[in-house]
Amino acid sequence: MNAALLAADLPYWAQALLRVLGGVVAVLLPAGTIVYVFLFKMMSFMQSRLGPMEAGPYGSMQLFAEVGKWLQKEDITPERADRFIFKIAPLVVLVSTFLLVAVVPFGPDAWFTNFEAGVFYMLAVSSVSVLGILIAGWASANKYSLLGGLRAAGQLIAYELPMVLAVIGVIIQAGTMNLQDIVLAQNAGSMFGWDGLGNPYILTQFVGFIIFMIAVQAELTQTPFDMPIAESELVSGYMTEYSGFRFLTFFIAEFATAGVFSLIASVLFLGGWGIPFAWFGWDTMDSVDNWMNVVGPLIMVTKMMLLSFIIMWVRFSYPRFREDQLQRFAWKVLVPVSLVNIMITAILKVAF
Amino acid sequence: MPKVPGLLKGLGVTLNTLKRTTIDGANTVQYPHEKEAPPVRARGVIALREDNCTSCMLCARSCPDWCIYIEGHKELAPPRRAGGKPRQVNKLDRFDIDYALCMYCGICVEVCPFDALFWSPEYEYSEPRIADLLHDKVKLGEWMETVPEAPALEAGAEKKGKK
Amino acid sequence: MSTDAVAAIPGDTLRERIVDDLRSAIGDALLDSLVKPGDDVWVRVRTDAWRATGLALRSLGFDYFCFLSAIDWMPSPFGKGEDDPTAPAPERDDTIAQGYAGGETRMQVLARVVHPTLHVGVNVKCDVPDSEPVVESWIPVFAGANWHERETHEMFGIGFAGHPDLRNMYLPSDFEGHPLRKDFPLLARIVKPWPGIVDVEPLPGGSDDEEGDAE
Amino acid sequence: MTSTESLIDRRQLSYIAAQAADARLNVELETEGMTLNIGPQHPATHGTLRIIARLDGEQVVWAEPSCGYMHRGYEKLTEVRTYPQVTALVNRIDWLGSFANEVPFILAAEKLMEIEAPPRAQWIRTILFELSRIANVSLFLGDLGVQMGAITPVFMAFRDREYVLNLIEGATGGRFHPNFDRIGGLKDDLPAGFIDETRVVMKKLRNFCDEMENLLFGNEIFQSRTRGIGVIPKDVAMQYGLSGANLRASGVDWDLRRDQTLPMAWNKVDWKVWTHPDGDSYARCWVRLQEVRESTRIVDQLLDDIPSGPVMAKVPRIIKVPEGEAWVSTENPLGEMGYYVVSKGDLGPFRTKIRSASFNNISIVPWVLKGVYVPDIITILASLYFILGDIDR
Repeated sequence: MNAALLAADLPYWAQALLRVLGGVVAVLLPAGTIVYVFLFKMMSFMQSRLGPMEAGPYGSMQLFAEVGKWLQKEDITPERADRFIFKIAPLVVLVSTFLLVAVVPFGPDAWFTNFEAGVFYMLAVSSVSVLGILIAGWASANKYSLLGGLRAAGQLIAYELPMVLAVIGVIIQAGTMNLQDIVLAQNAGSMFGWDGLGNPYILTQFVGFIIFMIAVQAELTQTPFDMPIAESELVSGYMTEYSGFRFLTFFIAEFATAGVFSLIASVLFLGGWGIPFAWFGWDTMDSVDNWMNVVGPLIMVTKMMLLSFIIMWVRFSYPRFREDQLQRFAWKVLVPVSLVNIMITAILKVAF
Repeated sequence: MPKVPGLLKGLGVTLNTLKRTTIDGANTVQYPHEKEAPPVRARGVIALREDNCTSCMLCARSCPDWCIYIEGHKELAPPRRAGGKPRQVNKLDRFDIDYALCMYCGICVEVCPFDALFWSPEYEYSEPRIADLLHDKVKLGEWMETVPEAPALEAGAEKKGKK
Repeated sequence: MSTDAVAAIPGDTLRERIVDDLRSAIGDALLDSLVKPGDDVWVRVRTDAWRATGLALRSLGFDYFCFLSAIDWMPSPFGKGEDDPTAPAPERDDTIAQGYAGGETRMQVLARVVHPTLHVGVNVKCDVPDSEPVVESWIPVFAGANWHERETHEMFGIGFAGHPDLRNMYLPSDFEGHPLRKDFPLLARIVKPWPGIVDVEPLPGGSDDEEGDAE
Repeated sequence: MTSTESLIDRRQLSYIAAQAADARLNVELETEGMTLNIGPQHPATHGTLRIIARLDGEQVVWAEPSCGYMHRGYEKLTEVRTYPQVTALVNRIDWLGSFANEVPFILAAEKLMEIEAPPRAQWIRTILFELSRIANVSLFLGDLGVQMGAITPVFMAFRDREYVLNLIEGATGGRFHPNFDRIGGLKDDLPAGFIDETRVVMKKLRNFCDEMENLLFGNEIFQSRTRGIGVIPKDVAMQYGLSGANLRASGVDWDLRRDQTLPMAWNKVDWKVWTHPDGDSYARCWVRLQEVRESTRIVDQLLDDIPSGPVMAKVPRIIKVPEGEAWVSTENPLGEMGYYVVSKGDLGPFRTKIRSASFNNISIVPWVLKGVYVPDIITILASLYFILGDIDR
């Protein structure tokens, strides 16, 4: 993408426009794919049914039918809601997803922005969605929504820490916070002198990966950590009062965030867009062939699908925790384990 | 039980079901395109054989929901044997079942002494208007085509003269 | 496994012994009793001994509270709602006849408690005074009686002295009348005439006794 | 299984939590309470039960169910109906285990008439009774998952319950409201092929139980959500008249199928009454799971030796039940379901007291919900297992 753009030497506005379009594609395409493949089909198959079959072949157009349905629905605002905040809340959630995708590298030159503190930015921006959820819960003037919003806030804050701590292991190992360099470090690296697979951190940072995925699950409010939504107790929690387009926004944000977090996890732990550089004799970023800009995003999508499969699989299989159990789990298990993980990583880093 | 297996077993169950659905097909039926045949005894809709009905009112009286409406009059019919007296028969004017009230208990079919009422497993007669659920004797007569034979009984059952 | 337990199921001697035990516990407050062979046991106690009976039964080991309700012995003045509205109202017997273990009042409270290890139950009845339909609450004896007494209060209008909260359970709080009393009409059967009233129109001028109804 | 000491500890903890919740109201630094109205339309109430809960944070200080949204007045309706008409009515009380509702009423009427159904009818009654128990409780197992956020179990439950419902429909003609029981026997005999099909289905159901055990009961999250939650001690359970699996989960070895002589076929086969000492939500669910297994065993054994013969005793065509009173209760899927029938020698009962299991089971809710968290309201309600029609009648 960007390599082509730079070669064409487009004016700034055109580049900006293309980036925005690319960002929209990078958010909506994974979201749509996840919804169709996992939510509609995989979940149904796991429950001995076929899922939507009427709209399009094998129901493939169902998502568009759903979008059309939601757009037709009335946009209801509760009488006692705080109107302005109520209305912008879904957008806040969605915007954080768009901001997240901005730092994800898709290929050696295919990225939207490439700056040094990528990981830091990513962790910072991902918590913006909490704000959106919290104000959605508060502004709805509904007790269920309020409980949902408060649960979301408590839960997401509790899980931010393990997530950060899990990523620190990666940062220590890679020696950089630039996501592109993390990809490079994984693919050009070697494990104990053997470079046949590069050095994907899922192998060397396995504990970190598990903690990161658990934290992602909680961050996404997917079962077993879906207490803020909790259909059977809080009747969809902070989303209770939303309808029509605003609900759709929440819905898109939910699955787009799942996609984006899978992308980030694949960058951090699975080697991102890269394949082990040793296979092709590359050693630095510059020596990577240009066709990786096309193949790279495909590799990314494959890895994303793999990770979202795991996220969704867990979601469809498990019951949910209780809020206090989750907090206990976060603070008493995940945080200490990830601290130990950091310590060991640091010691090993210094030792080798 | 150690900590992990419980969680992993759960994942195994869903994955197995996923595999089974992919290979053996789903347990669901794509309704408007394919239909499951209801069992022979299914109580779907009540059919009326008008010729057998003597408008004796037994069904209307035993209906717990009061959803059967019968009106009739008596008239003379030609004698059974040649040279006999003309018979007096009850002629049915109106026989309505209000399926909006009916609770499908089957008492009317059971009490009918002349085999005029039958159960049919037909079920696709929903109506957008509730008043259309009142089936008159013509419509009830049309259901007669869908009435199946009574099923064979399981081994050990006492053979009955009836049916 | 199951057959052993069945063999241990108690007989009528046990039931008679229970009545005797109860009589020795509450004295002459036990007004009447009936042990139906192979079936069940009924006792009727004095109204003022209602709670004492419960306590006595608990101390005899009847720990399991089954239900509490009431019976209105007055025959319904409305019949089954199958009368012809145009015809004059039919004559109905309105004598109040109580069932097992007798009784003197129109309404009786009925409760059942069960012995959890002997697997034998006792049906306890007590008369509810017609003038002031109040009996003692059983909540101090069985906490579970709470809802049953609320239901009975709502359905029969029987008060329970000592019950903390006799709100309606089912009906709106401003509902008037007590639906399970026999003199409360079942409107569904009154607003609509019975379809079975109509008879087949006779042949004009003819006699109608030939090949008549199958009834 | 957990030892008795840990049970006592947990019980104490739950009491302490409840008392703490009580006490917090009086503490000076009291946070502002909130009244949460759960229902009447709420996914966790299987219908329209409303629970008013006063909360302190997420902890319940006080809770009170408010029912009546589905009161249909069956006790009044039975007074204007004849005995055959009442069976069509009562199988709508607990609509998931409908055949089981008919049996105690019919047995009560038969007791008053002093007749008994022929052995073949008794056998078939028992089979259908257990089938409706399986259909009912297997849905409970699936629904349990939904209440706790697992969406898959309920679909599996619907999938496998379907086989049982097909059997019931094939035999009786009604999926949910069989109305198959008659005074003196059954409406009809079984259709050909029923026995073989039932055997196949029972295997599937046992497989379903294994799946549920792996998917739900073995799951550590599920266990942490249910163990030690909503503990009902034995004596409290008895006082409130809890019955069925709820009572057995509190350690009371009591099953009306075994502990009374009814003209049914339960005592002809070998089966086990499952109990659990803990009395918590997990125990209640676990006992029910075992009961489904046990029911499939009962059905299998009954199918082996159904006696041949008629399915209907000699009864007059117009049934008048002699004067008297009778109480019959059976161990229904939800618990003890009984009918106190008062007859005046008429075509219909003079008065019928319907003692339904859920009414008693739910009356303990204000007691047991004290001091729990909001999510536990849902699991406790789910594990107590009620059907709205069975509460309100």
